[in-house]
Formats: sequence, C-alpha cells, structure tokens
Amino acid sequence: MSEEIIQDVIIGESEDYIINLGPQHPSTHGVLRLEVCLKGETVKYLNPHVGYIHRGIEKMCEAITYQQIIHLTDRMDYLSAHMNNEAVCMVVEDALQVEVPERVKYIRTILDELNRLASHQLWWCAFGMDLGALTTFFYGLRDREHILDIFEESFGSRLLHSFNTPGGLMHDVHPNFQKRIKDFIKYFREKLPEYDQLLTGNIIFQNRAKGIGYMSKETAIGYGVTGPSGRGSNFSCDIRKIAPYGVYDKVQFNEILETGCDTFARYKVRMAEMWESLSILEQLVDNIPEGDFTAKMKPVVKLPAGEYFRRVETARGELAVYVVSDGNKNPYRMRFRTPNFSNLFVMNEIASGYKIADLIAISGSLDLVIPDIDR
Amino acid sequence: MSSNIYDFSKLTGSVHAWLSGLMSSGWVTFTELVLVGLVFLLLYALLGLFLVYLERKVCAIIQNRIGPNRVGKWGIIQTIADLVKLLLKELIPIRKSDPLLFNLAPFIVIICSFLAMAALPYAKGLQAIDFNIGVFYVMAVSSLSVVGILIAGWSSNSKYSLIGAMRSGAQIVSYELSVGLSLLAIVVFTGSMQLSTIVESQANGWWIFKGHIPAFISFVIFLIASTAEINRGPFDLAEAESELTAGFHTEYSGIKFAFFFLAEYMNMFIVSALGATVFLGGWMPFHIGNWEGFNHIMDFIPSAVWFFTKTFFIILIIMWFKWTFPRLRIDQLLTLEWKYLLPISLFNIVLIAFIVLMGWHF
Amino acid sequence: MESESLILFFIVAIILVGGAIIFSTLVAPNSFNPVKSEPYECGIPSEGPAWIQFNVGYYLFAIIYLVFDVETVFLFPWGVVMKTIGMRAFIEIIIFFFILGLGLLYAWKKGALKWV
Amino acid sequence: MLSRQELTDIIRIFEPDAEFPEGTQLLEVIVPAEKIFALAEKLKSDQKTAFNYLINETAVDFLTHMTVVYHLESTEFRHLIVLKSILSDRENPAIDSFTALYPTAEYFEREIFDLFGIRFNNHPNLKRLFLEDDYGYPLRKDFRDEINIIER
Amino acid sequence: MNSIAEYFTDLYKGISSLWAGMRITGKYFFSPRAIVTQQYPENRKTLKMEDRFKGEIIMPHDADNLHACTGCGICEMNCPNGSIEILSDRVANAEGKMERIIDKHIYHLSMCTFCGLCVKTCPSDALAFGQEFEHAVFDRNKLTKVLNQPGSKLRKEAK
Repeated sequence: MSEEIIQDVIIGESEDYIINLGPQHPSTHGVLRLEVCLKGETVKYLNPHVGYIHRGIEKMCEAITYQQIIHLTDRMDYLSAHMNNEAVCMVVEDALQVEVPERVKYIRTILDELNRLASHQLWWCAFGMDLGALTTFFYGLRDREHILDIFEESFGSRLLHSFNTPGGLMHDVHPNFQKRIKDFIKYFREKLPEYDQLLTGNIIFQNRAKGIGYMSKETAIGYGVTGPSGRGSNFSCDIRKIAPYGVYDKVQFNEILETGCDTFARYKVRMAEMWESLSILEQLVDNIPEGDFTAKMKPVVKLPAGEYFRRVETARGELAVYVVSDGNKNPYRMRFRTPNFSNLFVMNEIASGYKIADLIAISGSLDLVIPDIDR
Repeated sequence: MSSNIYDFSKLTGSVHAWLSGLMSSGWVTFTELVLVGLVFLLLYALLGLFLVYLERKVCAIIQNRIGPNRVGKWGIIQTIADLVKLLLKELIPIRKSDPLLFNLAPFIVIICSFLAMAALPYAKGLQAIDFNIGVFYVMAVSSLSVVGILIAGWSSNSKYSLIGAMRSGAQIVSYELSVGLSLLAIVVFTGSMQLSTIVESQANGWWIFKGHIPAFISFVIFLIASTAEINRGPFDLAEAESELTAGFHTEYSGIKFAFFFLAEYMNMFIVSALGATVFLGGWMPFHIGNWEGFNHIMDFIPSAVWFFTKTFFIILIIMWFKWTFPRLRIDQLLTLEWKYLLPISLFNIVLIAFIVLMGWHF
Repeated sequence: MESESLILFFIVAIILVGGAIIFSTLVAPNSFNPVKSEPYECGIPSEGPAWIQFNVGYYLFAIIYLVFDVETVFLFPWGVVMKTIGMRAFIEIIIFFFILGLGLLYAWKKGALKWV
Repeated sequence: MLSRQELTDIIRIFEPDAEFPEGTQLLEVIVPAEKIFALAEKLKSDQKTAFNYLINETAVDFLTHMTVVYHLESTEFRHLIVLKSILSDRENPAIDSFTALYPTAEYFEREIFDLFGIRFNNHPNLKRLFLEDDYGYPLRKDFRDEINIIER
Repeated sequence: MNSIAEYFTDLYKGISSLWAGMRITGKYFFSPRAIVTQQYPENRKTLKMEDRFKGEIIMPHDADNLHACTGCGICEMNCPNGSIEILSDRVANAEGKMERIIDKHIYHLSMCTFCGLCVKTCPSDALAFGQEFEHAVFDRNKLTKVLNQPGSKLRKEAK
C-alpha cells in the first residue's frame, strides 16, 4: 500500500459518507440523482438533484397550438399519458365552453382507468424488483401487455397514444374495443390474486414495507403529496371524487384511503385501486353510448384571453394545468403542476433515519416518473 | 450392505496399477496428480458453466420466458459464448484502488471453492481426499471465501463495494454458525466427521428420514443458512443490485468479474453437495429398511447419478427461493440468524443428543 | 490421496485464475481513459474517499461471532464422541449450552444484537 | 365549503388592499407582494378558510411586469382560490417565500427562481433546480437562445 | 405463555406466506405453456401489426402511381416538430392556369413523434400510417424520406 493511500483513510466518524444514487442507478427509475449522506447504513439526509432530462415543455408550449400540445403532455408522465392529454383537452373545452359528446366522456374515462391499471401494474413490477423479488417484474409486464394490446388496436400506439384532441378523440375506437376490455377484465381478475400471494402476503415483503417511510397526513398535505402516495397517509386527494370529470360522477367507486402512512399503506392503496379500476371498467364498458367521437371544433383553436385552471387525477396524483391565454392560437403561458414533482421532494422528510435499503423501498412506493418532474 | 454398487476405487486402482507398470513410482505419482488436477479443472469449469445455464433457464421458465435459446440447441452453449466474451473484455484498472489486493481477491474466492471441491464424495470410491474431518474441512474452506469478498470490496475504493463487502462480512460470518450447528446434528448421529463414513451410515436410510423431526429441522436450517452463506437471493445483500448496483464486485470487469460469478455458482454447488451428502445420503441409493428387492433395484442406478440428482435437487430449491422472494434487509437478516436460527439450532442439538442418548434413531 | 495433495488443488486453482487473467490481458483491448478508471458512483465523481472508519455495527457482529464460533469448534469433537460416551457427554453439553445460552441472552439483553 | 362571495368578504377583512378581478374562472385575489405572506398565513390558520394545501405556485412574465400565482385549496372544505402578486420590477424581482407555511413551496420556488429569476426572501435554499448557474431565465418572454431554440 | 403461542403462530404464518409465493412460482415452473415470449426475428412472417398501428407516415400511391397530395402544406403547418417539409412547384396545367404540385414531400422520421396530426388534418387524405416498425438504420440520413414516389402525379378526381 502506498503512502498516498494510507493518508486517504480518514480517522473519525464525524465525516459524512456521501453516496450518489443515480443518475445511472438501477433503482432510481430514470435519471434522478439522490445525494445520500450515510452513517453506517442509515440515511442521515438526502438531497434530490433533478434536471437531467429537462426539456422545457412549458416553454415549447408557448410556441405551438393547443392540438400540438397534446403530444408533448404524453411525454411528461409517460405512464399516464392519457390523463395528461385529457387535462389539456379539458382546459381547452372549459375555455371554449364546448360540450363534448357523451360517448367521448365514456371512452375517456375507460381509457383513464385502463391507463391507471397499466401504470399501477408497472409500478407493482418495479416495486417488487426494487425489493429484490425479480419475478414480479415479469408477471406484471405479462399482464400489462394485454392493456397495451388494447391500446395498440384502437390507437395504433402502445404507450404515448396522443389519442385525445381538444373537443373529443382523434378517431373512433376499434370495433373490438369493448370485447377486448371484457376479456381483459376476466383475465386480470384471475391474475390479481396471484400478485397478493406472491408479494403482498409474503412475510419478508411485509417486514420490508411495514413501518418504513412514515409520512403523516400533515406532511403529505404540506408537501403536496397526492395520488396513491398521499392517500396512503389518509390524505383525501382524489380529484375524481373532489371535482368529477368525465363520467366519474356516474360510476360507483370508492376513494381508497389507508391510515398506515407507511410504505405498506401506499402499496395497499395501489393494489386496492387496481380492483377499483376493474370495477369502474366493468360498470362503463357495456354502457358506451353511440354518437360522435368529437365535438364540432374550429380547425384553429383560439382560447379567449384569460386564465384557466383544471385538475385531473393521473395514476400518480394530481395534475393541474394552468393556462394564461392572450387570445392567440398559442398559450401565453402554460404551466403543468405535475404530481411527481411534489412527490419527489418529500423524500428527504420521510426517508431520513431509515436504512439505505428502505430508501429504495420508499422511492419505489412513491412511484416516481422522472420526466414528469423535469418536464 | 450395498455391495453391488460399482466402486470407483476399482477404476482408480487399475489406473494406478497400469501406470505403475509403465514408469517409476515418482512419475506415477506425478502423472496421477496431473490427471486429478485436469479432471477437477474440467469438472469445475463444466459445472460452473452448466449451473449458470441452469439458473438462466430455471428463472426464465418461472418468469414465463424461454431463456437462452439462440446459441446452440436450447441455447446450451450460451454460457460458453458468454465466457469467451468475458475473456475478451478489457480489464479496467481502478484509479486509487489497492492493486495487490484488488488482483488477489478473485484468486482467493476461486481457491476456496476449488479446495472445497476436493473433499466431496462424488460416487462410491470417487473422492479426491477423504479427510477424517471432512464436514469440518468443507465448511471451513467454503466460508473462507468471505475473505476474498471483503478484500474485493475494500480494495476497490468504491463506496458501493465497501458497503457490499461489509454487509457480506457480517452476513457470512453470522450464518456460518447455523451451518455449523446444523451439520453438527448429523455428526452427533453418525459419530464421525468423515464424509465417507457419514455416507456409509445412511445405507439403510437417509438421515433426514432416520433422524426424526430434529434432523428435518436441521436440514431446513442448513438450507436457509447455506443460502445466506453463499450470498444468494433472498440473502444477496452483498450484491443487492437495486441498492448497491453490484455490491462488492462493482469495479471488477471482464474475466475477474467472471471469477466472482463462477465462484458464487460453485459455492452453491458445494453447499448443495454437502447438504446432499450429509442429509440426503450422498451417493447412497434410496434404501428402505429391509426391503431387499427394492434396495437391490435401486442399487442398479449408478452412485454418481444419485449424488448429482440429490445435489441438483437442492440447487433447484435454492434457485426457487431466489426467484420467489424479495430481499431481506441487513438488520432483519441478522435478526433472523441471531434471534431465530441460532437458538433453534442450539435447542435442536440438545434434542438430537437426547435422541441419540436414548437410541431412538434408526 | 493424502491431504498433502491439497497443494495440488491450490496450484490448479491458481493456474486456472492466473492463466485466464494473463490470457485476457494479452487478448483483450487495453485503453487508458482517466474517467473510465474512476470508481463507479452512478456517473458522478465520488465525493471524499471510500476508506473511512466504518459503522461499528458490522464489527460488533463479527466479535459475537468469534465467541460463538470458537464454541462451535469445541462442539464438533463432542459430537463425534457423543455416541460412545453417552450420558456424561449429554449432561456436559447441557451445562455447556446453558452457559452459551446465557452468553447469547446477555448479548441480546445488552442490545448487541440490535442493528445500529 | 364557502361560496365565492363569502370568501371575498373574509379576505376583504384580512387584507383591505386586496383586489378581486371580475369574470375569472376561479376566485382570484391580487395582493401586493409585501402583504401576500401575511394574508396566506391568515388564510391558512383561520378556522373558516383553512387553506392548508398549496396546489401550485408559478409565475408569468408579461414583459412589463411579472405575476406570481398561487393556487390554494382547503383539504377540509374544498374551496379553491388563486392568489396573485404583481412584481413590477422585472430587473430584480423579489417576493416573500411561502416555505414556512407550505414545505412544498420550497421546490416550487426554486423552480420559479430557476426559470424566471424571481428571488424569494427567507428561502432556506434558493439554488437553481434544473439548469446551470450561468444559464439565463428561459421562461421569461425576452429569453433568447440562439443555439438551442429554433424559431419557426 | 401467550407470547410463546404468538411466536409459533407468527412462525406458522410466515412460513405459509412464503409457501404461498413459492406455489405461484412453482406452478409457472411446471406449466411451460404459460410462456409468453415472442421470438421476434423468427416470427417475422407471422407477425401482424394492428391495422391502425402507427409505424411511419406514408403516402399511398395507387396502381397508376397517383397520389392525393395537393401540396397545400397543412400537414407541414400542423406538425409540432417540423418533421414534414413540402417542396412544391407551380406549373401550368392544360388550361394554362398555374397550379401547385408537390415536388418533394419530405418526411423526417427521426423527428416524428407519431402524434397523427398530419394524417388527421390532411384535407385530401393523402397521408396514412404505415405498418413498418423496423426503423433502425446505420446512417441518420436514411431517416429522411421522400414520400411521393418519383414520377408520381396528383390524382384528379372525377368532377
């Protein structure tokens, strides 16, 4: 051992042991960098660094028309692309006071729920893999494939389908749409209990997840943690209930609330939401009314000058769109309040004091999608 | 007794006799050493490659996939292709690492697993070295690989590696106790630590059946503890890829990485073989009491086939564990050992001693 | 074969590893790049050295292990002769385990088994 | 849930300087920059309003002035208001930070600082969030980047 | 006594929960029919994309090498990424009037995000989505395509 190396060994425990998790790390689900300060295996504090894939979507929106914005919103939270589209569409429809046909509302709601299911399935795969259960990943993806096939058949693309347009839909759904959804519901009702047997009930998993990452209701509200992560802390934040859009006021469903406030509570919320989504789908799929797939819109959409605000519930929480219009075909200022942005920054609060392995579980339970943070 | 099982000592004896006819005794010893070395080298490499292939296939089928299927029929030479690829990969030196220890670590892990191979009884009469403390020897040598892992993690000068090595140190060291105590159970039954004697003692039934419930408990503890000792899932904290990217071998590249990988799989083989030998009768065929006819039929299956069947049975169980369970956390891991497995196995030893004292075992 | 022939296995293992590494260094490409030889930390330059005094938790277990492992080593000779000696060995081991168990209980109560 | 008129009345009492523009989608309150923190504190602590959830905080650049916009909601009563503050000094805009009231504002404000260059007083950690230190403020309307932005 | 009973029920519950998981994986291990892998390059012949699959933008030509694009430029205007460029000429038609025809309809696949606005807004339905999905090439320039075939003409509708 050379002289230089010996001098590098620091004496004393006061020194902070700083580790970078990410941007190139298997469990940060994207290019997120967590600067973690460790003491032994325990996290003293952590510092998220974002911006590795900042694309300036808000700036780009100022130069393009409302129809064109749709394809950009797909790329924020790519796992709930449809809900993101819907938010922009509804802002435009609100501003122009266009009444969209009933059929569109039904189809949009069905797609919302399918998208939510697909997103939760992917979260389940990734969460299992974060905790080291590698098989969950393949089972989840196997079942998600069925939903993506439905999307592909109707819209031609599997992930980023840009299917909404202000006033309605791009084109009508495929004739097989209802049948395939019914097949999928039947299939997935059989597979979902397997998820529980494989992971939820598992004693190792429960010990890993219970009591980890405690986030009180006050913390959740203060940090604006919404979606299933917030509802795991008993924070009632489901926009589908608070301000119903689509046909959410016509279907029966429960807002899932858990009081556990820990990683396991957030896990249970998402699992229960999958069942809820299935039941919403069942209620809607047979009742799609006939009619147009789009309302009459002018080819160039110009919003009257003013400010518009609309919220939707994506798979990860509350997406708010705030538009300032000056009467042109482009928005003057477009602001997306994305759920993951708020969900990420609670990490330091809820992960400090737990082990490094728990940190991974906590970040998995928050279900972060990094492009949504960076926009 | 099972006299009609083919004894490999006849084969080795005739080879020895043939060689003695050709050359002087010094040369005979030398040739035999070279032969044994070559045979074990071949066995080691083939087993390692096959185990990697097996694991990929097993996990693929569990996960509804096909697994490797492009290189050769059913992808059977996929691992060889991978090995060649790793051989041709650049060995990246790490700045500010400790070069001596950094290069030494792969040697240590391979030597440890290779030495343990020497004492395993593969078939009747086929055993390189039959120690009178065989159980103890295999246990000791295979647990030495923790030194290699610690050195690897420490010398890399990477934070992930260091944490991985530390974890692995605490983990292997703890589970060593349970492995020892569960093996001790059978030593008490047999009254010998020699592996060949232990196998012979199971001629009329394997210890897992003969030793009542305590032997079964020992077997389960052995399975859990040895899975932990070889750093496999769900105890693969040292290389938890979702936390530490690759743990102690993060900085190793090319063939050096391949050796850690190989050693991990060979350690799996060694503990499975040890478990099969001690609990499941090793190369001893499946015999039931005095059913002469049945036992006779069983004897026709070659002893090596019995040994490898049992070993791969245990290997499959260990793989099944890995591809089902999530990973434990370091404190849960140590709690499991110190607060559950250790007291249970201590109590279990007393129970076994009592059974032996009363002569209740068969 | 005698146990001296372990040296043979030792040599064969060294040849296996050394041969492969030498072969690899001869065959594999070799290029120098200051960034490539940095220790991996997710693409970010490492902050501070990796070699510092580390958490005492890991070492504590090593020390407890040391105590118990020495005991286990003593148990093996006992296991071999247990059958032949019988009752006396049984009583002795119960006393032995009693003391050992007390030790474990002490460590448990003292919180040495709790992860820090 | 309080109606728009009731909320207007309550806020008038809290802050006599507040202006209420007509014909907006949601209830909007325009407050001078130096008084907005005090108003928000009252709105949050008051039993009847209880605006405890900051949905969104952002800014808009109007070339002559900048506006900081807050969307507040009460998780208990579910009423929603928009607070606004106009910063006429575009060269060196500054406003009080909401971090003490809403922890989530820390990062919203860092983002606004990053993209608009608005400084927040009493902010615990006002650093750029996405971009490098010497980058301009891209969401300002007069931002020009010859290399990366292609004007069409 | 109660805590001892609890210890054993916990142990039992833990082990049975582990066994439940192992049953699932074990079930799939012994049911090779559940394998869902598609062997992609081998199944190219049987692989059929959905009719609506958005692979790339194409301009359908009929048997007489006629297309429907009038070169109006609406698709170019509507494309959010500037992936369509239309180079048009003005030529005199039979009646002597100047008429716009497309020279080249250039499509940059590398910039396309498959939003479908060009296909939807095209007034003469000249564009469509193709089924091709193997877009990987070694040279970036190959991703720039000219959609109208050489020598093709505008299809005249019977008036």
